Amino acid sequence: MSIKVRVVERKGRTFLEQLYLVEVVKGMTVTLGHFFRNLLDNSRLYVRHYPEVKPEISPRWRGRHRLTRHEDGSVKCVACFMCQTNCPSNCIMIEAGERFDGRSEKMPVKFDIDLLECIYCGYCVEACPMDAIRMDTGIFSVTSNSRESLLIGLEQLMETPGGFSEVDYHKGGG
Amino acid sequence: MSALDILIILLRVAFGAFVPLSFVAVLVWMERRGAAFFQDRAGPNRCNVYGIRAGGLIQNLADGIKLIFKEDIVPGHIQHKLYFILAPMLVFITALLCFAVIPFADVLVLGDREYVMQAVPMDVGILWFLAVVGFGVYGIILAGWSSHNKYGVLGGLRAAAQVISYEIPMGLSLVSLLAVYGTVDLSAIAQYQGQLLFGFIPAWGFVLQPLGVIIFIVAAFAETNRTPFDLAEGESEIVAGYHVEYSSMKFALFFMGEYVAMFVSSALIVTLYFGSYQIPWLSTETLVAHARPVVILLMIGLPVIAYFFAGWIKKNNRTHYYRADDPRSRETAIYVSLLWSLVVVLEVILLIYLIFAAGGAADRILVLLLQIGSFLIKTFLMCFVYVWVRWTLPRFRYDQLQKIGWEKMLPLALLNIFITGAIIVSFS
Amino acid sequence: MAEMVKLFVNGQEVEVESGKNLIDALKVVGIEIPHFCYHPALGADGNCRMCLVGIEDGRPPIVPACKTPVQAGMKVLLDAEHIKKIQHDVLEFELINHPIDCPVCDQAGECSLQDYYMKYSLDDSRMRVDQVAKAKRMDFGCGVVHDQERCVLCARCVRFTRQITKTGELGIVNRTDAARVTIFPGRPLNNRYALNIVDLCPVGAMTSQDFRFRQRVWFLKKDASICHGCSRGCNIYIDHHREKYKDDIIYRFRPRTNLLVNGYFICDAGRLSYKEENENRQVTSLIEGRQAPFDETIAAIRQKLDQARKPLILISPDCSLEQMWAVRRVSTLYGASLSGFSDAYVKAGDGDDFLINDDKAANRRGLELLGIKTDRKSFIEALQKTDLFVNFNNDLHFSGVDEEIDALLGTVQSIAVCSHQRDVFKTASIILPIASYSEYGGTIINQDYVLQAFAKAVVKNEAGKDMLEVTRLLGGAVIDARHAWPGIRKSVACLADVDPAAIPAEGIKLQTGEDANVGA
Amino acid sequence: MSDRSQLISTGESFAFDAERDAEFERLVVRYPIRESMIMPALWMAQEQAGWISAEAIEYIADRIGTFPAKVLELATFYTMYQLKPVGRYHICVCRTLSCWLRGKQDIVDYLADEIGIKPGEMTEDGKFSFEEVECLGHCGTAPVVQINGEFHEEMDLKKFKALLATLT
Repeated sequence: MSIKVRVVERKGRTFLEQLYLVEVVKGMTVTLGHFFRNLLDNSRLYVRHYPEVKPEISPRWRGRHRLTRHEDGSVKCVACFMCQTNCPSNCIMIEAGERFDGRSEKMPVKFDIDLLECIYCGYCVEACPMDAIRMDTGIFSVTSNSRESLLIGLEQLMETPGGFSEVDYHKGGG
Repeated sequence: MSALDILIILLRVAFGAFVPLSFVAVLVWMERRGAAFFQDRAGPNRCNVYGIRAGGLIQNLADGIKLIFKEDIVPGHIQHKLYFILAPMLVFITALLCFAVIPFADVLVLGDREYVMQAVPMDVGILWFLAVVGFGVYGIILAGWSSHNKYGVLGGLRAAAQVISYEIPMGLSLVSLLAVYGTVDLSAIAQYQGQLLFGFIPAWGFVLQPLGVIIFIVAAFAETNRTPFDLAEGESEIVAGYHVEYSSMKFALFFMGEYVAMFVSSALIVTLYFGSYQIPWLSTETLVAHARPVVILLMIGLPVIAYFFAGWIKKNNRTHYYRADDPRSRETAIYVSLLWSLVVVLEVILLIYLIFAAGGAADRILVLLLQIGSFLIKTFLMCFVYVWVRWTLPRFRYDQLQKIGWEKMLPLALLNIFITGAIIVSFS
Repeated sequence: MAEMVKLFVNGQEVEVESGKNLIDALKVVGIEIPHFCYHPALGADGNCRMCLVGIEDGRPPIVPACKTPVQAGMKVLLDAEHIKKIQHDVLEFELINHPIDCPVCDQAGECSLQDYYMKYSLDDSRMRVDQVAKAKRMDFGCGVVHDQERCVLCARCVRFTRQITKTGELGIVNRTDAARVTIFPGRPLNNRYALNIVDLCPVGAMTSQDFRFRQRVWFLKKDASICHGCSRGCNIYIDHHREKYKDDIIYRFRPRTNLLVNGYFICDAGRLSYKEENENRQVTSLIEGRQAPFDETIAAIRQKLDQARKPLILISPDCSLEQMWAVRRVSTLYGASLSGFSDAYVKAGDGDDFLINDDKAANRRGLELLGIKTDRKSFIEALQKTDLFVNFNNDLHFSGVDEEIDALLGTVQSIAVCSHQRDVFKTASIILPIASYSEYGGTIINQDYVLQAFAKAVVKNEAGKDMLEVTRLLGGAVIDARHAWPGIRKSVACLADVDPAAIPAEGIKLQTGEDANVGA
Repeated sequence: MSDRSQLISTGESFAFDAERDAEFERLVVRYPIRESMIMPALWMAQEQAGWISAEAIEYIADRIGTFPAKVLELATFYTMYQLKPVGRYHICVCRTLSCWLRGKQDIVDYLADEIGIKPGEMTEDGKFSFEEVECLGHCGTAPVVQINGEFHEEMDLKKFKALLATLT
């Protein structure tokens, strides 16, 4: 066996430590310090005043998805199913159809993402050969009152604008 | 029995029943706010009625309403529905009953009549407490068992084992304390603590029993199933233990029972070790004798305290980010004006007392009120210790819990009895 | 078994069948030689140059494997540097004008060009000039869509129309980089096997209008089965897939090579018959038009059969051998007369000399061998006498309404055990849904007495029960397909030695008396 | 080479005239298989009409008994078959390797810019038509331009201009 065995010294073997009480009092002093600091001046709390104060999100933050468009507004997606193939949570459901605008032969007729199943891993964005799907909307709060409304379709995905400028997105922020 | 007797009895019972209940709201609020401040967070600060958040107390109202209107589920697999429903009641009622024997002020002497300030005047006081608090764990065991759920049963088992382990050191630490006081009547114990030791140290329990107080407090934590001894709930291992199957108000009863138990055991700790309702160096008779100077001091002190409190409110009750027309400044203005109105009202009452009613029965009632205030403040601080400990210490492992109970607390309690006995024998 | 010869591939000795070319012979032992234009059904053309291999001590040193028959002692080089360079360079040439639109190409995932690129090339293009633009999405007729840009000019499609269908619609026009496959203007594909071109095309130049863009092939589960479209019993692959939240549906049929039955191809009608398996299915049990649970329906049928004086059971000639046996058992049990009357399944004049048969019944030989009467006269006689008519999925209206039989059917109470919603079953008082052939396994015998086995492929969300399960619940003793065989072996002489678990993929040619006579 | 597969349909049926009909019958027996007759037949059709229409190809295919697509293959492969009407002077510029390297592009550009005809087009007056063709087999004297079947070797822009000037 060539595994190096390292003996870690165990803490808490002295009588005082065994007694717990001293250590307990030490710990309680620390927490009480925090308590009074915050009680006397609550502007020093380490909190973000969400939702009034929104967090700063980097352009590479993986928010809700969107489908990008060409300059003329047509969808960039060519329904190649790469995102669906790569999706580990199997939350993308595409139906393809013929495309006649000369950009490509194929386009999505239906493009559903089940946001409840999505794990926001970003593999779909990585897999896309057309830069058609992105997670740069900056929407991090995906909430709804019904399950159905979280199965978002082509329209909704295309309507959502990107949250960042093209330059920032490609730079990756910061 | 005169009308006054009946009135006093009604007031006592009302005090015994409603003070713990209203303290539930305060304690829940304290738990949340305390937890937040210990952890550098803000705590409940959203719920409001017309912009008034009452420092987060409105959140409790919202929770209460939510719990009342939630669906009350009795799972289909439960075979003993009666026990299932009985369990939370048991937990809550036993916790509440404990408070009945705790004196919250000195004996009130009105004319030739004496009124003991306990909900249930009882000579056996402390024994009642031990008996009833031990009964409370049946509620937990029953809940765990009747839930027909592995986690529930495990939670119940843990609670049972834990209570058995800690009843013993608790009882033993009490033995030495009772030897010192020479009585089991809680009223007498409270009165005993009004004395002064060597003429200048208040003869409070924690001075007389420095080791006993530690053992008792630790055991009381275990008895109430509070962190670091809340293994019966153990979210990470057994989900929520005995109340995993409960919902709605049945769950709320467990929840309230826990806080009532916490309040009651705080009250008991205060009664036994921290001078009960006694104000240090000011025994009942001293107060009655010097009622006027005390009131004048109060009249001076109140505005001073109110001034600093108002300053604190103004400093902290504002929005810490840019917000047009901050609604919290309005809220602050309301609080401050309410505070000053209260001060004015109190000053007027005290003034009326000074001019018209000084001396006689009014002095007695004044002292009663002061002592109740003292008792409640002490209990409140003890509750804060509960919260403080909870948000400082992690939960013990089960084997550690038993080890501490049997291998440390029990010998220490026995040692305490020997020392106390030796001292009492040698001094008497 | 053909004669075996020994030769050396990359210095290793292998034993292969003689009389074949290198590609076919080495494929059997698991050695792949890349090729585009060669196809065993179309013969060697030698135009793609992808299969060039080195022959040591031979002259010339480099030969196309498709045109080189194996010889004893031949020393074939596959992994030499110069061979790799040839493969690499051929691919580079192929890819000069290839649009590399794999993401939108239906062939992606089963494309030779893609596979070979990954295996032999992996280089970036060195071309700096614009690619030659050619026509896309050309409708060649018969549901074949052509994309000239993706074409590698292997001419498999052209040879298919000239050699196999002998209709010659396609040709390669122009030369050099302008060369492309096209039809003569105004003369689109017009044959009943045209969709085989889609399978033949090694790249995505030929796509099927029907399957186009419907699903990516790597999602499809490919199960071997037998086409039930006619009595040929062509071997197919059922490509099906269950998409999330949806049902398991079939996307296409593809031919499966079986030289004993269908060779390499299937007809277009058979290929498109997958739609029948998806659509118009009977999914609910009905008693007098009311939806009823399966068990209740079975009980109702049992009761009706028990009460009937002389029930008549009609069985479909599409059923598997085991199902026919089980239904025969049920008919004896209830004292019913059994018929396999299915004249409607014969469409005279529809067949040809290649794959399509007049008889659209998949297992008529099974009926014959099990001794189930199929003639019209006995069926009508039985129908006149009966008071309960139980139809096991036999579509009497297959080729139109038969007035005489319909009139008779109108007079008796009928029960339909059927897989599809059809006119002929509508009048039944009890309708029980069952599985169709993609959803069960069994054996069938084609018109040339080839016994073939097929397995269950599709699992529907609302799966109909196998007919065997229905007969079992009706009191037949046949638990499953395997348990039917002892009885079948006993009653049919030519099946006496057959082990249903050991039927080879290409089937067994049965030696029937009749057949032996024909042979002699 | 431009795409030659877009056939032009005249709308009238095509048939050999009597002389060529007889010629066809005379020639067809020479070959072991009838399909060998495709190229001579295409020549004859082109002689008769000046160019080969879709109908002509169909007629030839029927006459020989082969697939029209097969006739089309040959007609589009060989650039000497004209699949559309040509000008009085049909200019063929070789585009294959030697000619390309030796500067055929100058001539093509000149035709496109100055004369105004791109490969496959004809001037409006019908004087010139122009086509880029595959190797004409005179690589040694590239670039080569063929006008109405006549070869002009070692062309450059100057010589080509001079050549065009001689054509009326």
